Amino acid sequence: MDVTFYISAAVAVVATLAVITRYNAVHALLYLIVSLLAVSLIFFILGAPFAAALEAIIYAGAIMVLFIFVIMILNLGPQAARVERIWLKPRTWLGPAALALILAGELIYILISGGEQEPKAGTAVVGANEVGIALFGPYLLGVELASLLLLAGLVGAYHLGRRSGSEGSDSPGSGRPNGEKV
Amino acid sequence: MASIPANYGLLLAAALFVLGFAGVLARRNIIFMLLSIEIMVNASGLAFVVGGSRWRQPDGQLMFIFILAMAAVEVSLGLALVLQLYHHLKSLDIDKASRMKG
Amino acid sequence: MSGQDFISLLPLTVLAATVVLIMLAVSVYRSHILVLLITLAGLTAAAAMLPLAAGSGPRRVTSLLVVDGYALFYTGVILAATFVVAVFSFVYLRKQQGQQEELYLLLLLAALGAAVMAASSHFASLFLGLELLSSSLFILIAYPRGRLNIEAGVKYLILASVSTSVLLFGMAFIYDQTGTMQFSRMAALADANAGVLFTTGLGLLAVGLGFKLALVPFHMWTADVYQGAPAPVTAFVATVSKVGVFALALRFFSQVGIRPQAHLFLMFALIAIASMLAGNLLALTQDNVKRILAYSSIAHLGYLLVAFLASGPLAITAVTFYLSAYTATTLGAFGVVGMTPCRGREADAVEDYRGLFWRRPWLAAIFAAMLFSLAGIPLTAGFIGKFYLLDAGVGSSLWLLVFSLVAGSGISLYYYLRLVVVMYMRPRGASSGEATASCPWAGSLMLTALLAVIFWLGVYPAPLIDMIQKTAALK
Amino acid sequence: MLRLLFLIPFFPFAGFALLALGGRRLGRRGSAAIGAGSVGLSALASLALSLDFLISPPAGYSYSQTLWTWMKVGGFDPGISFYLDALSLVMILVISVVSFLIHIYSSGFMSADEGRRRFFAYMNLFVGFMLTLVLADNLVLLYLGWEGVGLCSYLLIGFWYKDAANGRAARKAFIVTRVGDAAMAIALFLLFNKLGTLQIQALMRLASAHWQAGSGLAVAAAALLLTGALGKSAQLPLQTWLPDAMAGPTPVSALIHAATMVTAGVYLIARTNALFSLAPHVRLLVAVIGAATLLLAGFSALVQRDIKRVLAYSTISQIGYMFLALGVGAWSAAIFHFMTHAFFKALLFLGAGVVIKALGEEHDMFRMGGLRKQLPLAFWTFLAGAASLSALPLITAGFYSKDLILWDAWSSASGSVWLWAAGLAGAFLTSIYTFRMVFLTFFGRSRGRIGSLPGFSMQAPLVALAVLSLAGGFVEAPGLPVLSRFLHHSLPAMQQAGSATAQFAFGLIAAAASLSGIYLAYHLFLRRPSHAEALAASAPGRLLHRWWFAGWGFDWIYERIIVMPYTCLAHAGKNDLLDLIFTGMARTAAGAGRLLGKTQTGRTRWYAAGIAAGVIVVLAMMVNW
Amino acid sequence: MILAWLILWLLAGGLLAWFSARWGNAWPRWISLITLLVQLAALTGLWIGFFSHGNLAVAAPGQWLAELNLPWIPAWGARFHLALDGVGLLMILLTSFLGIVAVAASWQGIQHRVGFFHFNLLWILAAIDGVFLAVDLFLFYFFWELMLVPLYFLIGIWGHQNRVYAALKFFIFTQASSLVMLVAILGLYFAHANSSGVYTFDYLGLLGTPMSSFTEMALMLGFFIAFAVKLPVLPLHTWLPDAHTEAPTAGSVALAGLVLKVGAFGMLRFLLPLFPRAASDFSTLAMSLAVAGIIYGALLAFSQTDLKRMVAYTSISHMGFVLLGIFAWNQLALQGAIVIMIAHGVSTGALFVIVGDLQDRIHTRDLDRMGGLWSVMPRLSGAGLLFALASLGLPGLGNFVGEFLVLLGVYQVSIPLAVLASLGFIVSTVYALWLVQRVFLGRNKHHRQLPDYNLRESAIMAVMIVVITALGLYPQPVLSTARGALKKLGSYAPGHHQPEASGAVAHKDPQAGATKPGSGS
Repeated sequence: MDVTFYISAAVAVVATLAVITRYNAVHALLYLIVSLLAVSLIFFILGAPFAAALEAIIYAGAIMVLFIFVIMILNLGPQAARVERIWLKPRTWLGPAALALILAGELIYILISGGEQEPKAGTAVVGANEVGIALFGPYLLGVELASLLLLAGLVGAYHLGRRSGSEGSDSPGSGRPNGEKV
Repeated sequence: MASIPANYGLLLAAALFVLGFAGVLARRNIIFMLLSIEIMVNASGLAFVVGGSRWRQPDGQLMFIFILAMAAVEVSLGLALVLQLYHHLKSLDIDKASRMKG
Repeated sequence: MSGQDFISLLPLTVLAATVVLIMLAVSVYRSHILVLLITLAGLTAAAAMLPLAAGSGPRRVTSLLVVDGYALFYTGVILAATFVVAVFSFVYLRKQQGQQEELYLLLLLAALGAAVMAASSHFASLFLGLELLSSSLFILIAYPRGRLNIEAGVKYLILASVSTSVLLFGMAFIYDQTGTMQFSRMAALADANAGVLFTTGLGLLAVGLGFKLALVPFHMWTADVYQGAPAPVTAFVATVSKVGVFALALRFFSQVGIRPQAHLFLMFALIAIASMLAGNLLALTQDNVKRILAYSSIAHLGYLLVAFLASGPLAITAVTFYLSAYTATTLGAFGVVGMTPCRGREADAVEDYRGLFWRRPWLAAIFAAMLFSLAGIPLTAGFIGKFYLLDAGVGSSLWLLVFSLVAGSGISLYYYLRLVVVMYMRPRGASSGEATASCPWAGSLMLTALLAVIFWLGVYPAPLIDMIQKTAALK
Repeated sequence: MLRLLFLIPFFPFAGFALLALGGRRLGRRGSAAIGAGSVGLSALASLALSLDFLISPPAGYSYSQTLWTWMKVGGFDPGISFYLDALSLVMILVISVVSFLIHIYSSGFMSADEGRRRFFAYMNLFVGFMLTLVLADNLVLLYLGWEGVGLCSYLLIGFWYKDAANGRAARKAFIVTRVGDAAMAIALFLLFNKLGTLQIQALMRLASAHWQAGSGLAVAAAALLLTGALGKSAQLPLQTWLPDAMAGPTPVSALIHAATMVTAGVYLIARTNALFSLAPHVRLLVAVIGAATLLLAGFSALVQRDIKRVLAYSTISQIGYMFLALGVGAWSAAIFHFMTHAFFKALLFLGAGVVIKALGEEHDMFRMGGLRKQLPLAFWTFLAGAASLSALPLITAGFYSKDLILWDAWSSASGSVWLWAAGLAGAFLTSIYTFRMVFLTFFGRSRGRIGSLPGFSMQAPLVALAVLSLAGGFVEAPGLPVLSRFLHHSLPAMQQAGSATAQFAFGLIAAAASLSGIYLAYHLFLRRPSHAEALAASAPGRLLHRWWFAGWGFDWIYERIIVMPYTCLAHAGKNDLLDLIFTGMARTAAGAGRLLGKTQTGRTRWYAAGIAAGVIVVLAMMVNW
Repeated sequence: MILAWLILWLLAGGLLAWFSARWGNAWPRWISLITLLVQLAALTGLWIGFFSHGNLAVAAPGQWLAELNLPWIPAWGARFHLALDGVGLLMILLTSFLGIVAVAASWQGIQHRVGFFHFNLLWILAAIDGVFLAVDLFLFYFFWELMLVPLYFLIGIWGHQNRVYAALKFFIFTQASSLVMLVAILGLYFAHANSSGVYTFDYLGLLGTPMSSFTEMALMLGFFIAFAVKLPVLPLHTWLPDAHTEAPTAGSVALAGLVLKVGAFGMLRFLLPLFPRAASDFSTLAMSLAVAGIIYGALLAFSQTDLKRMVAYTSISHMGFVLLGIFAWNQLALQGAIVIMIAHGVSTGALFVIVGDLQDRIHTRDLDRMGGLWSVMPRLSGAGLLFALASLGLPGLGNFVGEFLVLLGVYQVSIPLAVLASLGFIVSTVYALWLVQRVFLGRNKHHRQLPDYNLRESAIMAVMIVVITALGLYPQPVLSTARGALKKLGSYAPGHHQPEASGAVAHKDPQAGATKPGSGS
């Protein structure tokens, strides 16, 4: 099983790398789904089957579909990929890569210097049953809050998604026509 | 069952997190930025699950569920904003959305 | 959950119920003023529940929330601020086309998120409260859907999401190390088991919260978002969201303890100094009022960190008082910004205020009072607040921080006074005599009330201090 | 009767107040009447008081009167209080009488000037301060009078304020004397702090009791007081202001810059003689300065063209005599010379005033001449004054006083042959320049018609002063020292070492010097003017002429080492260089703000990078520290 | 309770003046004038009362002429505690007097927003009175800061061309420095609490707080900086010329006459008693700064071409004497400092009024455009001359008494400093005469016809002349009033062995004088 972990981990990392480097949005999205599935597998290995299932169903399934919708709405085809190629020159990577490498170095150093920790992960399965009991026990209020959070998302998406009057122009309430200094 | 040192799980999470972060920094296309953010969020969720697994508690997974909810909200709002922004800018270039500065 | 628990939760419950009520009302009959009234009534009702909740004593409600005097006091501040923002929003939006009712719904949700944060004792509630707040804010900032609104909303969304992931990552690290997400248990483990993951986690957590508080170096979004958001929402961002997050940070870090952890302390100290200096310096050369206030808010949060780092009961009362005073003052300032007439847009350029005193004396006087309060001049709440902060800082011998505070305040005088000066200058040319339309009475009333609060706190702060000491003391 | 002492300074002050507040209502006659009348009342009071004092002398030959306590802080409690003794009595008599005469003269002299009300106000104020000065019972009040007369001198020198040169002369006078005053103030601090009082009599007693002769403190105090006296009395090296002070109206020169104020230094030293006795070195310094000043000023007077400047240098020179006398301990001789000098110098100035006015503001002697026919009264009175100044033997007051000083310079225990020789040379010079002036002005060819003739109000004082200049000396004839005896109630007698025969012999020498000087003047400026011109045209003659004419170049040096550096410094610092510190700070802050503002690019990715950097720093801190 | 009324009366008068402006511009003026006259009358009555009851001699700590002590912010131990002593009484009298002068001097000059102007003026005075009365450090700080805002408005709204810059600079200087003082106040508060366990801002309570010498010095410096900015002391003075120059006449009068005094008063009331050892360690430096200020101010005054700026620099010079007197810390010098404070208030105040009147007439402050004004305005010029003379320390006028006493006292402490400060006599003559020359004397080139002083203006000047002369010839009432308070102050001096006037030493010990060589010259 350990080997599975390492393989999945490798897949996840490679797929993620592909996500952030692809020019075509749909390709990137597919790689992301691969990555998410790999993570889902890791959840399973770590003894969290419920989380694994949600990862696959909701994340890889539902949320990514939203992206696809938007990509379709915006009609990001090969044309967009060309633009993307211009935007994402190798030189662009210098700064982000440097920052990311330093950050990664630090995190790796921290995690390794933390030493072998006991207990190890993935030694027991925490199933859907336990999760459900906790969810509607001590975390009941959390669920309620999460529902309100989703409500906020709903209302917000509804409001923002509406195509109404304020065509283009700078609507009142947002500073000068051009935000430059006066 | 496998017994993986918790650190390894976290290392993976960290790697994904950093990759996501790099994506946010590097990509000018807002869609890609949102994708990168999803990677970061997902990495955090992974870290929680690792913790839950290590302590054999459901709490880690619960946090993951909440994160999932949040990710859903964020993506929906984010994409709604992207549409609006595209409506205004006729472009997905985040760097163009920099009228306010100084 | 027992019956007592329900009583303790009543303020939050009422708030949530108001949200539902509004939703129902909107689905039946859309009316701007009706929704406003429901909102105000809901807020009032929630506030009325506070004594009731306080009556049942400090209570832990499940592992997620703890409803004690501290939480209730901050909830009170949040409710009051939201009340004011709701009225400002009404004044601000009343002339605009389209559906404005969702705004109140989101306001209430955001307030709920902030209140949850103030009461949270668990990572889950922290996270959910924070998200409830931020998600509502994404929309509120972009609410009028103008170009700049959207731009601000997108920026805030992206950056906030990044910072939230950092925060989550930090929480995960802590959870990984300690095996618990409850603050109190974590605190018990912190001393014995302060491994590297734990401290790293605290650091990442601080980054996440620091972003929300707009501390240097996570401050860069502030000015753009303040500028892009409609004025009432800016007021909300500047007050309620900060109050909620700071309340949480104070509770969390005073339970975990900062002072024993030298590097954490050092980090906060550096952040505080950088915030005080950078905030004030950035504001110096600004010509946009909202940006000035944004940068000044960075500095103010830096000031707050001084007392925050002082820790101890004195620090908690100091922070609480300052936040209350700051809330009232900032609301007033943005209220004026939102109500100053300016040819169909927001009056956010310094030039727009030229000669305001001679056109709209009352509005200008209020703005001047608010600016003086921000600058910490006597007779205003800001003076007592700043005094309190220094009190805490000096009491803990944080000399470097104290002197940064002094230096920062010195610099800040320039831009506050510059605004005041502009208002008292003779209007340039006769053409500026536009829009002498009277201020809507609701807005005026609110501003006057805020002015009264500012002066009351500035002249006779004893009752509030007393109340804070009695109720808001963290054990 | 003595209780009315305060009236003596009061009248002039009251006159000043009336004139200052009276406004235009007073009119031409009113101003003059108040101005002269108040001083007249004061003179009258002085006379009455003197009589009373002489007839029924108060206990200890002194009387003091305290009006009120000025300021009382702990042991420091100077009062507004007056002290009358032989010395101050002589002083007030001379001052009030001469002032009165000059006021009378002024009522004629200034009658056409539009500023006469102001003029009389200042003059009255001056007299009030001068009387306060000499009557003061303590050094603080004396200082008040001291500064007050300085002020009035300033105001009157610059009386014709429309000419900037007058203002310059006036400022110079005030500032230079203030240099001395500052030193005097320090002397006061020293005396009070060491002796605990500034009441003059007590001070002198305490000083004598506590300090040994030659002790450092006594030397310091005396030296500082001397500096004050040097400034006010225009002695070396602070003499430069007096010649310029002639810019004021002529009566002012007569009153302030000849008869009264400039002798205040003499009075001060005489008043504090006990202190100077404790500091023999300083006393010697007084004598040396006196001797040097009288010579230097004598030479300068020799080459002046302006009649008033001749008189001014002559005044410096004559006060040099007084200092010489003080320096050798001949206190009463100094006061005697002060008195006679007041008479004849006032007379000379007033006479010069008549001449100048008659010629329409002409000051240059070389453009005068032959006036003795046109202005006979002025000529004769002027001649009387000149004779007195040149110490024409036997018939002039000046002879007696100068002779006494020369004799004392020789015969005093602290005198010396050098001092005597200097005095003698000075006397010789005096008669040369005096009669040079007389010959140039009144003899020779007449050069045109004269303007106005003096009226009665101008003539009467001339006559009165002429009489005093001639007869005033008999109060102290050799063998009948009435004045000295009287003054010895206040001033210690001098230790004499010399016989009456010797004194007679020295008198003869002095007389010879005076007469030969007159003759030389006659030879050079009347009989053979070509000789004088040839002398002046020779190379050393030209050099000396220029050097002396410029008052030995003191002005030139002061201009370069004090005035110019000060003004340069002031103008260099005009914009307050210290402000640069703060404007610099402000600029730095604004610059830093702008620099930081550059980080606010408005680009989301950049902001995210900021967060990333923050995270990196935070992590680094968490791990390594 | 009378003490609270002193302040409330002015606050109420100010509000009334503001609101009365809607009935006409004359209303605020009369209301302010009457308010101040009533206050001055009441204070004078009070003063005479103290004299006749012999109350002024109170010298023990904790004894006041009048006191009011109410709870305010119990959580901090801050109380609304006002108390009056002799020095405070003098300062409040000065405040009322100059207040009246300021109102009278602005009678015609201010035509714009008259109500708000008088509101600000009265509130400044009220806050200044508060500073003179507060004996709770927090309350003191409260009033200390409160005075800035109305003054800021006064300069910023009714000032001259460069008013905004001047007002900002003034405000930032004073506010930033007083924040430092605030830190020091808190430091003292905690130092006291650490040693006694009592949290209080009470002046009497905080006296004698045990501290390490480093702490004491640091806290003392905190106070010193704030007071030094107000006073002003040399390197911190640069706000003053700008503020004084740009302020309207009333503002200049208030600034020079009162605000500067507040700094000196703070030193007397708080700095010396609270930190006696540090203050005496610091005294040489402080006095050196004072001497530098005396010379520097006079030097720069001489070189100015703006008349008002010139007068402003003379203030720096004069206040140097005050600082000198305060840090010499003996009765003579302290009394002298008090007298200078009052005399400077009157004389410089009068000069500013004159400059204001001149500006109203000839619309410039440039010395190059003046000259010879005596010929057209003898009354104004006469007054100008007199106050210029007061400024150079002419005996018989108030300033002399103060300067003389200060130097007399300083001489006991440091002979070289006294000697250097005496140079002030000379340099002040230079600038004062230069002023007179440039403005009033010389040839009148520019202004043929100008109105001389009218009755109102003459009356202001007459009153001020009477006061400055009275102060010069009979300063005793002032000295007596201050004596009790200053004796008390003297008793805080470290190694307190203040002889009445140390000259007395020589009486007892003839050798004392002889052994120490006097190096006066």
